[in-house]
Amino acid sequence: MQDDWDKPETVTARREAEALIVDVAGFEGPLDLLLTLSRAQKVDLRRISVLHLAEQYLGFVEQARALRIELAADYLVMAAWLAYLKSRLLLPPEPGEDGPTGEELAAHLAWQLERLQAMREAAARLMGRDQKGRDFFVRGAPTVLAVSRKTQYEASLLDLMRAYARLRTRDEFRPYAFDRSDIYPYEAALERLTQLLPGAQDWTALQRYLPEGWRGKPARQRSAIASTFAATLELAKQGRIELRQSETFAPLHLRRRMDRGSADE
Amino acid sequence: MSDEGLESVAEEPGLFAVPPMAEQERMVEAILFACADPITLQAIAARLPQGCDPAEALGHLRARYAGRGVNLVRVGDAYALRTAPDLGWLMQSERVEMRKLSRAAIETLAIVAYHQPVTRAEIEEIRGVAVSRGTVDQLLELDWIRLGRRRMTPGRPVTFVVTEAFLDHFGLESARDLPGLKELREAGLLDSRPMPGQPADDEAEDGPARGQSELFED
Amino acid sequence: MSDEGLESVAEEPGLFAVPPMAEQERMVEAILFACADPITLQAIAARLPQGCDPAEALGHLRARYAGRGVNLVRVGDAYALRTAPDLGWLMQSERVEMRKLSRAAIETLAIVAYHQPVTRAEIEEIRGVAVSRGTVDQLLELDWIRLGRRRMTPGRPVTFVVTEAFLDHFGLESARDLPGLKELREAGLLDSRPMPGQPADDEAEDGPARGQSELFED
Repeated sequence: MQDDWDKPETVTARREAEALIVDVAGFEGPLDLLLTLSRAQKVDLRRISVLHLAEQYLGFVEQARALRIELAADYLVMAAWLAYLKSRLLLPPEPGEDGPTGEELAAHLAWQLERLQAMREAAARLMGRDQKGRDFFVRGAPTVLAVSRKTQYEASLLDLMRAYARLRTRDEFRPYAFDRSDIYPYEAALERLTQLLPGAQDWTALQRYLPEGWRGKPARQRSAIASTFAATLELAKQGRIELRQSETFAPLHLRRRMDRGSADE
Repeated sequence: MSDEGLESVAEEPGLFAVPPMAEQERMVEAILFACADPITLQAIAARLPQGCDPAEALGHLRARYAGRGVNLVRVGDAYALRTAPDLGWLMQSERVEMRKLSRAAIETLAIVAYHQPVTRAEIEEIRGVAVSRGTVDQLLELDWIRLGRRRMTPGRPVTFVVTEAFLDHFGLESARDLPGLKELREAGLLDSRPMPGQPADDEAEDGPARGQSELFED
Repeated sequence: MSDEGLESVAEEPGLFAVPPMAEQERMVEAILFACADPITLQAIAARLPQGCDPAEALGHLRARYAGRGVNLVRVGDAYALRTAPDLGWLMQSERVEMRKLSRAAIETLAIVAYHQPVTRAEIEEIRGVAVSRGTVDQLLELDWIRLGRRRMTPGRPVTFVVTEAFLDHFGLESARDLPGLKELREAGLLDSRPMPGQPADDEAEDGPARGQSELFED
């Protein structure tokens, strides 16, 4: 048997090697290839001749080169390492040399192959087990464990107060123009004042002319005063009313312009 | 798997002995368990080796499962294993999902709490946007607000008030216990930037009560 | 066991009577029938009235279903009812077509199962070839492997472990029940042995040494 491996030109070995080359894509790396090669020795992996295995592997790589088949780098790395191993196994160690012996390295490689083989067998046994959906089955009509999803809304008193605070402060920062409800339009003031004019014979404070509902809240009152004041200016400009103020910031008084009014009469 | 042959063999009677009834019972049990839908007697028979008596096996199974957590029931002309009716409650698991109230809802709730009784129009006026039906419905459903008296104004609009459940949830004895604006401000919840030219205290004194009358007078 | 139940009830005397064990067994049975996936003891307990002892009930049920067409199996920390494996041939129409796994995927799965927690480098070392991303992805997608803890070695590589779904699929109670695990361990085939001459890895006890992988580096 040993002779066969030493002479790769024997027909069987050559065929084997060629077959391997043809199938190189089918191998999952150099370790897989070594494992396949080792089977040819037909011995327990623990008693395998690593030297012969190395030689066979190197022969394989040699042939691949001859056939110009490109081998992946890791096949070549393995080849280099096996060549080194072979030399360690064949040559006596140099005196004073440190490091593992060839036998130790060979034993480790054999162990690696054995481990890979063991994992192969374990994988096969695993896949040979009864499998769910093939050999045993789950409940076909599982009851939907009714998850009546009850949504509980959470809101704390703090959330509530924050919301209210947010609402109340929003007014303070809101652009004034948007606040329609608190604005007394100038046109309304002019119309109201014009209507009231016939009765305005005595000096009356501007405040008195503010419409109902626009005297309480400061914002609304401000708007009403501003609009009414603007309206009095317009009417004064038209010469229909007179304005009087006793001093700076004193209340503004107005009355119908008498001369014109008497002229009308 | 290796038993696949059995099926075809079943067509050749006499080749195999009919399985004992205990075994037939096991088979029917497995079939009933694995089937997604109730299965008819014929369909069961079609799966079993020839010579089996699924009707008898079903009878045994029915007795075996009587009073158990799962029962063998007949559904039309089919059979199925079903949870015992008295244990249905086990299948109900109430998963309580906590969710934050939407901003619209919490604001609406806050307005009702601070200004009650308050109409929808008033809520909209304060919020500055329309209040969606869903928001009000949600608060009604949560039993945090309810309908109050109708307002004696044109249109007689309904008002909203907060409920006992609301007070309960928020740990309040009454809606009057709600902190006023001054307290909110002191607690740092209110940005204390007054309107230009307006004394800060003016508004700070606003309790809920005053706020309400001011806001809604017209 | 049943005393345990009584004890916990004693803490809340009179609140609920614990159902008798026969009734607890019915309840657990109903729950197990309801679930397609294994359900943990805790999840069962959560559905039962307070004071129940689902572990004992499960023990009774396991005995009750032994040898039946449906069996109670344990999967990791969970439990499930499964049809007896010898009756699989009856369920042709319920069969789930599995995507065919590549040899690389099957071997990688076995290595993860037997060597877990295992790093990608270690898988590559054992197989002597790079593990493609697709292989790992496929196993992750099947939910048969998942990421375990990072290894406390330089680079802090992630490790892979098998999942409960893996155990469920292959009918294993735990990863310790993997076939031949003991023999492999005794034969030293699950050891991490550094390449002779390579400096012993600092974290050698943590898993296979790194020395080996250098062999295949390019």
